[in-house]
Amino acid sequence: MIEARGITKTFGGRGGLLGTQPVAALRGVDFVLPSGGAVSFIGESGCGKTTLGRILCGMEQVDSGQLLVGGTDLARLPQRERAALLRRVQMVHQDPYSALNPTRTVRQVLEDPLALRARQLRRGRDWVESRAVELLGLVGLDPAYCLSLYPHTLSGGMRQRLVIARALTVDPDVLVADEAIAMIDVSLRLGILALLRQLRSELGVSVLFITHDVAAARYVGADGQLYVLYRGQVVEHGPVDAVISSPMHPYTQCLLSAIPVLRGLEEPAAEQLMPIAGLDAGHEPPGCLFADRCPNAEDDCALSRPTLRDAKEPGHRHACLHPRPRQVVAVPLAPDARPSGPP
Amino acid sequence: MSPDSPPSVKVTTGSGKARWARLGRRLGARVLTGVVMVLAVATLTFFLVHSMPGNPIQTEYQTLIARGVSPSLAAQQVAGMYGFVSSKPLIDQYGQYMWHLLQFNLGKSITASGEPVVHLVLSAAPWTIIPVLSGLIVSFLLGVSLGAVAAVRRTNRLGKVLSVSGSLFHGVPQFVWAVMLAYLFTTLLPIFPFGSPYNILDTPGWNGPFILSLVYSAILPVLAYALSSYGGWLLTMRSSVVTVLGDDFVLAAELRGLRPLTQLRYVARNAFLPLFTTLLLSVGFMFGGSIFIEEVFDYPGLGYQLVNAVNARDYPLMSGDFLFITVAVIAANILADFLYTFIDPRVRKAA
Amino acid sequence: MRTNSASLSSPTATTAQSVTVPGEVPGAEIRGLKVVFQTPAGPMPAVNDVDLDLPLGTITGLVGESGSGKSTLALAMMNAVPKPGHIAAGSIRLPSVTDMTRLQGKALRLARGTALGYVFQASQNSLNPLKRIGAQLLDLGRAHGMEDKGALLRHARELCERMGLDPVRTLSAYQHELSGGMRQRVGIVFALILNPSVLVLDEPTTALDMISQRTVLDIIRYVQRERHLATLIITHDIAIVADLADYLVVMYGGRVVEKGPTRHVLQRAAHPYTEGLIAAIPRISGDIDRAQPLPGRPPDLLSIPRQGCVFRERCAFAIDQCSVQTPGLMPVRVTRRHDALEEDSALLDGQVAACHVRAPAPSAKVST
Amino acid sequence: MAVTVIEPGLGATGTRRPRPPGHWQAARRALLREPRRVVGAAIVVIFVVLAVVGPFLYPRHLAANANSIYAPPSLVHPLGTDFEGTDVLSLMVTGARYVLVSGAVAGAIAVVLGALVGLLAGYLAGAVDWSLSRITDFALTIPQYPLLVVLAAVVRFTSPVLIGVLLGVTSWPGLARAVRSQAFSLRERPYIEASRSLGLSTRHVIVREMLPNIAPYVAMNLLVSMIGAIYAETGLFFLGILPTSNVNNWGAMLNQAVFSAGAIGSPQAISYLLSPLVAILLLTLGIVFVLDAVDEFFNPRLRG
Repeated sequence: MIEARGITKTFGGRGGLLGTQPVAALRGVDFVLPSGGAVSFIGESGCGKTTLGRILCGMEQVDSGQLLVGGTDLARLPQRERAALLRRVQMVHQDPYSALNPTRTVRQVLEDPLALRARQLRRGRDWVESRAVELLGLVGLDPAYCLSLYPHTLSGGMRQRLVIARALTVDPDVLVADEAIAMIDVSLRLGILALLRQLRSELGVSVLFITHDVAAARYVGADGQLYVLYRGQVVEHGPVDAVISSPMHPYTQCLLSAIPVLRGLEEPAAEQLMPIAGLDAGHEPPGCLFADRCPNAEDDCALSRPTLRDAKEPGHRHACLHPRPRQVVAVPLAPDARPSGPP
Repeated sequence: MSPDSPPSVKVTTGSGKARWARLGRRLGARVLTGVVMVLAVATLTFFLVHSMPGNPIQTEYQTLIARGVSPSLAAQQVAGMYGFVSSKPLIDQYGQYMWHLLQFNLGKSITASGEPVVHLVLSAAPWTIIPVLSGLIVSFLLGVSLGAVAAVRRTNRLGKVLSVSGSLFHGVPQFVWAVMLAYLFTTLLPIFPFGSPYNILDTPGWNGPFILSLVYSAILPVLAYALSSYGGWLLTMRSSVVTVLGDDFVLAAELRGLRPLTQLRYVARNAFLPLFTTLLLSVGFMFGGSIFIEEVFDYPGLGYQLVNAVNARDYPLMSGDFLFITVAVIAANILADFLYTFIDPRVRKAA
Repeated sequence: MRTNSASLSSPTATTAQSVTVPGEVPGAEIRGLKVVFQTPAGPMPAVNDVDLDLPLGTITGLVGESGSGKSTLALAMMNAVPKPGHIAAGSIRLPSVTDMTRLQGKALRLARGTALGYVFQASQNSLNPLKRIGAQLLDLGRAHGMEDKGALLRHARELCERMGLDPVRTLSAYQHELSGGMRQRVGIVFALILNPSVLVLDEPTTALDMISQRTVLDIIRYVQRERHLATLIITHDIAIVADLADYLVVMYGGRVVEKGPTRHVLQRAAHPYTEGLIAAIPRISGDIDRAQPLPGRPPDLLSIPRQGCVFRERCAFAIDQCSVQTPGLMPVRVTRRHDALEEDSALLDGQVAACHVRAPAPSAKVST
Repeated sequence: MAVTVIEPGLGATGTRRPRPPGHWQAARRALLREPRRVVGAAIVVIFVVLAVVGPFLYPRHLAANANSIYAPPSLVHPLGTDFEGTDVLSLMVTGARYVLVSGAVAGAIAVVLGALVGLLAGYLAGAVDWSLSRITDFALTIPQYPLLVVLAAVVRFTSPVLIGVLLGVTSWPGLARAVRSQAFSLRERPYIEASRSLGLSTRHVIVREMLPNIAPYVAMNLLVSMIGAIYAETGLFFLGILPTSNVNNWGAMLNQAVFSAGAIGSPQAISYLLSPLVAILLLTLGIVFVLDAVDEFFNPRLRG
């Protein structure tokens, strides 16, 4: 559905009177998001994952590289058609509070884009109204209760469902979910993730999941691919469970080691890795970008920058000169060891 | 297994030299913009004068001809007054006007019998600048401190009275202040002199009685400036303090048990910062107000001169005054912007 | 019902030998705390009848969603409940303060920071943006009568070093020159500089990414070990404290619904809310579909039920009694086999829950 | 312990909350919350009524009476008389319309221009923003009163509407800048981004999504611009920059009082001189109190 080839994006770096330091947000990112599939991007804040999402939704332009939506190269299209094509990619924002206009009711939020859609499909006003009700039902909101409300009366979880319903008004092929559960109450998070999963299976919508929560990525797209971004570069990617269970790149290993262990329910891994330094985004090394923080760096790491190469499993690739697989995530205790509650 | 110490992180503080270079660039860019603006205002003035009803330049030329002056001499005289020769095409006249402007030549006044406009403007300037600045300082100090009180006490009576007083003072126009003060303190309660910037019986110069009479006569105008801008400062400071009081660090300072005085200092400094830019920007507003205040108190400043020039149709003097006032405002803007980078560490870095 | 919970909550588990539970020296004791907010619809309790013990040398994780009252509880510990609210009842005893709720004026100001160190939820912005960090630390020291500048700065440098911060550069930096993770560490330095014995951290890792979160949690862990503090970590994410806390306290709708040793609460959550919360955590390994969403939504201040169980509207096990009678905290009894947990059975009485179904009162009928 | 009764509709459903009250209702509540706001609104209404009906109450040309110059307030002349013996109250009442008409015109023009320029610059960004912002900066730099004085020498002002147009055209930049910065931050809001990526038209985004969010601010500025224009106009008349003969308004009254009739030096003229001043003060007071209510209505943070 979406194919990215060597997407590059650099911010700042203007010369002249008010010169600023350029910051590379994306350095030649390739990935393929198949129809109905899922791709997850994980990484620290500032690794470029948000920029990637914004590029896919047409809110930013790439500096170089190709972005193909449904097999068509966006750059080759005239403005109008590009906008139409990008409409098939919709964003689910991180903050459901600022993603909804406080002055528009739930009905207006849905019916504005639906009216546009109705014109395309040559449908009438009735269709707009029934579709709004249908979409609310699909995302698990009660239309009778919601339709005339303003967003501020809804809870975070309900708002996020509404945001998803709004994205669905244009029948998108792809949903880009950027930290879509970060600001939602924990007891409601899984509900949103389950909804995304349900939309994948029921509507065949592809999901690009951007998060720092690996477990959430796994829940939504366990059958898809996991990409690890570090300072704009994909340092490792592969099938979700392959990357989680035998990560090759030390950065991936550090990320996975940082996941808290549910003591009593999970057995911590024997080995864990932590970076030896904090992120210094101002420093642009000639060699591996992670070398200055890598606990396993060797002398040659600072000299040449590794590119993606194949790991053992098919489709699993990493960009490390001295890879060593480590099992760093906790494993669940056998279900038997966990007695159920009292009757 | 957790490591014994967390990974160390680097603190990036702006290095000295690069910072100065950035500041220099910023200042350069601002000055450049300012020069462009001055030129634009000059252009505006030129075309305004040119669209004056009955074309004053042509009228002046005709008057001279009628008085029996030869056409070439008349043209020369007109050129001397306005800085451009009327018979040439507009674009040439404009070019000449701007060229004279770059040499600080604003032409000659019509009413003041051929006195260069630059001299007249410069001699009027101190009569405006000194009272304006004094009034500004008085109102700023008063408004800012009372504004802080009004914000801190915003729930009780004192705060409400203060902020209503601020709105009221802010709302009342300058000429009303001037007339009220003049009527109250020179007619109903005649404790201040009226109608002259100093006692005409004293000899002008550096002598005690003269300076004393200057100060004495300046009290009412300064008071008028101060009263008309006090309310604005109070309101701005109040809303700035209210905003800062909602910031997280203020609650944090309280919950860490900092002294009330320290907390107040934290709030005051953060609230004060945005006002600093406004302080210099308000110079423009005050200069505008000089028109009314000087007119009421017969104070021979720029505003008084401007109004008289307009009434007497002395266009060279009028455009000279207007240009000077605008340049002063632009200069204050640049100064404000530049100084701000020094007092706010955040801008200092981002500059 | 007040007496029920009070008598049961004080930790009597002196038999504890587990390494995670060191000797329980009284640190902070909260008794019968009730915080009420005045709203247009009348007074609303945000924190209701809460008893909590924070023994020295232990970490307690307080878990709750928005509207659970956890942040209000934290502010109440500083006697700093914001305006339409006030502490209506209860007491808060700290090692050096008899009752925080009774302090006022200068005594309260001095107690804040010295008796109890507080790391703010918004630590990202908890410092004066116009003042260097070192200067603000000196302000803090001076406010609490520490006139020895040199000693204070030495202590600050030492703390910075322990947090992995370059002391010289950090102390001479402005807040905006620090990253999110660094600000959080500086927040901890500010909380510890006056050597309090109780440390409260409100959402210490919100807005941090995984690695910074882990670093901050590690710092909390060894600062705790070094200083033998009574630490309270307030969080919405049970996973964050699962690895770190000795005790878990779960709040819902202003009430404590379950508490006990972390391992027990996680393994054998008794309250349906705790159980649902744990079940709703997506796992990094194992069967994906084991994670189950929790239906409904948490109540806000206006919709907290005044009577009966606060969770009953979302509860699959609710019985008639739940809407009539507010359940008190009762010891959790395991009636089914627990062979695999034999070594932990001695600690069973440390876990209590407020649920008519899962932890019924000994005598079935308790008058309200 | 007292038994608490579950309030109907609150505890029972748990999730249902009443809809927010309508804007009119909220505005009324804000107004009625403090008595002084009601007083303020009453003052403003009285002035508006005077402006509308005032000129019909008196003859077109007010009678002068050489026998009672600077008469003190009396039953016949509640506010005394002026230097020609004309009744001051009648001058005041008939003068209100002139000022309020230009004020309304000026306020409307300033707000429409300011909001339009600000919204376009803020929303379209890029080159449009750059050029509009430069124009705004430029216009903002020129002090308004001196510019008006100079313009008054160029343009012949014959009607209050024309003056209003001029005042409006010179006073939009402040609002434009403020609206621009608001529009700029709105533009970055996810909900605006979402509307654009859903393919909604620019017009829809500006009119339906952004405008309602800045409407309160604009509404407040309408009031502020109007009062500003009224004062600017009165001031220009006061200075004599605008021709005062044959016009009847407060500024012209003050001009004659101060500069030609010498009332400022005459203690007997107190009611004549003070009447326009007090009228301006009263109007200011009224507007301040009304703005106080408007402020609370839109800016809950200041409620304290």
